[in-house]
Order: sequence, then C-alpha cells, then structure tokens
Amino acid sequence: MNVRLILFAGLRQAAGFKRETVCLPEAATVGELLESRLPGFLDRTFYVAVNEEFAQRDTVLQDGDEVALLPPVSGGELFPRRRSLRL
Amino acid sequence: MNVRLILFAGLRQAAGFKRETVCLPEAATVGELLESRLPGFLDRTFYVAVNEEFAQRDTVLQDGDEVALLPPVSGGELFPRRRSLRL
Amino acid sequence: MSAKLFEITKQPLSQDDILRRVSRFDCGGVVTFAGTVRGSTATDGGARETDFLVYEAYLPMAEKMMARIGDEIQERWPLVKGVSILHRIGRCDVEEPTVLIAVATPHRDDGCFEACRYAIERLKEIVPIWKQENWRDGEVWVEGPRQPELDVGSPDGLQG
Amino acid sequence: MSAKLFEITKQPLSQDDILRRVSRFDCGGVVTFAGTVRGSTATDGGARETDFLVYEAYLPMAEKMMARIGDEIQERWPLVKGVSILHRIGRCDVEEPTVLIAVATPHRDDGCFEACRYAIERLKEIVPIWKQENWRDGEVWVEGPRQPELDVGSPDGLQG
Repeated sequence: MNVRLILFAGLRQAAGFKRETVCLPEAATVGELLESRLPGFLDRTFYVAVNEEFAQRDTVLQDGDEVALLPPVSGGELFPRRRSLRL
Repeated sequence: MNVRLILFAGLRQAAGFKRETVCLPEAATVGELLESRLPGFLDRTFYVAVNEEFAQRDTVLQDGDEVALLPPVSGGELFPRRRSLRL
Repeated sequence: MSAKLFEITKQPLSQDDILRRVSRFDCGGVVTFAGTVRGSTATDGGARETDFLVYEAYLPMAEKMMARIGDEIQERWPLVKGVSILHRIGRCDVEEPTVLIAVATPHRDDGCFEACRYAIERLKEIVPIWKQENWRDGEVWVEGPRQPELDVGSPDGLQG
Repeated sequence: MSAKLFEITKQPLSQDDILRRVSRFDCGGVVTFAGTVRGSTATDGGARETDFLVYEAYLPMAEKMMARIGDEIQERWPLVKGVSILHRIGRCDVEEPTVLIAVATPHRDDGCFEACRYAIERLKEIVPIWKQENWRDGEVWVEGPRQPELDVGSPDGLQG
C-alpha cells in the first residue's frame, strides 16, 4: 500500500524533502514507516498526524493515508533558546 | 471665599444643576459645603474630588477650589440592577 | 508615537489603533480588553434590552486617573512595557466598544493578562466616567457599587 | 457574520476585524490576545535581535485544531459566546501581529480573560504552525517544548 508522507519546518529541513509517497506492507504502523524511511529521526521529538488527527507510534496505517511529521509547535516556549539547525 | 461645585450624572440630575459657585466661610470643609448646599444628598453614596483629587468629608477648602461630586462610576457592577431615578 | 496613552474621546474606538499605541520593538504579547455595549442583558426577570448608552466624564480628572492606573500597573507588574486606556464619551450604540485597555509585555507570561484585568476593575473604581442607559421606555444613570473608602455622602465617609 | 472564526491567512491581521467576528448583541466584554513579532529579546547573554519571522502551517489541520480549541473553551467556560483565532503564515515583520485570539462573554467576569489565556497556551500545544526566525547572520526553525503525550519520535512516545 502507499501512504503520503509530509514533513514540516525543521524536520523538512533536516530530511531535505517535504513530500514523498512511501510503499509499505499492509497494516504497517507509524513506527514501521519511520523505521523504514527516517530511522535517523527516531531520537528526535516530534508528533505524527494521520489524516490530520494526532496519532501514535502504533497507529495502523491504511492505503492512501496522509502521514504528517510535526515538530513541537513554534513559540510554545516562553523564553526560547536559539537552536542551531543551520547557521 | 468662593468654591466651584460641579455635579455629574445621577447627582446632577437629582440636583437639577451642573455647576454653581458657592460662597463659604474661610476654612470650610467638604462636609460643611454639602450640609449648606446639598443637605438632602448626605444619605447618598458619592465621592468628592477637590481640584481633581479624591478628598474626604473633612478636607479643608480654599478659595477657588473646584469641588466635584462623583457618583460611584458606572459599569462597576458585574450584574447591574436597574435603578429607577427617572422612569 | 505621539498618540496619547490615556484618552477620553468622542470618536469611535479602534482596537488596531490601541495596538499601535502600545506596540513596542521588545514586546511579543499584547492583551486588549474591549467593553462593548450589550443590547440584551440576561436578568432574573428575563432579558433586558438596551438601545444605546450615553457616557459622561469628568475631564481632565478621568484621564489623570487612567494614567494613575498605568502607574499602578508598572509598580505591580514591572515587566509591563506599555499600557493604554481609551474611553468614549457621548452616545454609544449596541456592540460598539466604549472602553479599550491594552497592555504589552515582552512575553505572554509577563503579566499582560493580569494587568489588563486589573486595569478594567480599577477603572470602575476610580475613573470618573458614568453611563446613562437608554431603552424603549426610559433612561437611567447607572451607578456602580460603593467604594466605602471614597464615600463622603454617608456617615462611614467621615473616616478619611 | 460570514467571516470564518478560525482562519490561517497570508494577510495582515486586524484587531478591529477579529472584534467584529466575535462581537455579539448579548456580549459586553471581549478579550483579545495579540502575539506580535519581537525585534529584540532579552536573554542571559544579552539582547538577541530578530529581523523577521516566517510562519508555515499544516493546512487544513491547523484550522481544525483551532476550532477544537474553541470547542474546548465552550466546554470549560460555558458562558463564552464567541471565540475566534486568526494566524498568519508567510513573512511577518517586527511589531506585526502573527496571531490574534478573541473571546467574547456577556460580562467581563464570565471567563473571557481565562479562556483567552487558555487558548494561546493550547495553540502552542496542538496547532501545527511553525516559525522560522531570521536575523542578520542566520535563520532557524524554532521548536517549542515537548508534549510527551504526543511525541512519537522518542521512546516515551510508545505509550499511546
């Protein structure tokens, strides 16, 4: 089955792409998608939405799902530190 | 000595005038001004400003002072009751 | 910015205007309170309708007291960088803002919410502005609750 | 009123506009929070300068989550009559508002301050919008604090 993967902000920048269609075995989970396509991301903090609803690592995917990788939203910190992703 | 008396809102309406110059003995107090000019008001709730600063009943007046009679300010009540001054 | 921070005016109030008055280069959060004319007020006896309000102020004392509230805020919330209070006088129609209060701080946790709330409560206590409520079959000058420490009319007022 | 209550837009935001969106005949108090672009931020290491921000959103999920905040407010503060949240995307310059949140209630004591405060905190938790900070010699996508219950990247995220 195919799912659409979308990345935003710092994750998009780190991955070097914004959208991609990924082919997965039937009933693959969010965790399996990440392990197969973005293993280097697994120690980062981010959230996943499947079809625009927050999902978890064990959420089971279906053909045609849109899976979005969402960094913690910006401005949440009252006193932001400047993180150096690209200087 | 002469002081200027100014009334606002419901007090002005009840007194039937807005401004008046009142002649008083030297060193008269706010209380003496009220007793001589508006004795009917003494059971009402209101505040007095002398030269635009809140004053008290025993504040001593000077020639040329402006004495303002101020009802409790409007809208202070979270759930206002409708008082019938003129219906 | 030359606009006054504490102003009584006959002109309609604008939230964009007050935001400009308090906006600062080093501020990221502004809280604005708008008091608007309610056309209908729920009461125990059913809805009460209002056609319009008329506001009257004691000038310039009213602006001086509004500036005093700004000073009080500065003392209580030292991180506050900007305060503005604008109040209309004259006739105000339903849904129009009659008072705007804006407070600017560097971050949203630096007191902008608390200071704005403080300002509207304090305004009702010490700023000499009154409203006349007008409805289909009458009108009345509305009086707020008594502040015993200010009252000189009744006997308690004898204590300074 | 046909304007949307929860909207992501490239257009400059107006506080007068959002006041109109939430104003109601039976409301007398509206609290608006404006998040504006700070040009200078005090830090332990001295002032940090910002030239401009660029915002990116995941649409339409962002608007859906903003509407969810409106529903949450309605549940927690049942006297609230109107909520609107507007957020810009694209480039925002210093002192411009990037987010506006307005909450209308019949009286100022009916939760408008508390609900507005809740909305901005909640927005930072669940609405997928990110900012890129741009300054003289660099740029960075700013990330907020971690919400453990949402995190799927790190091991804690395994618990659903």
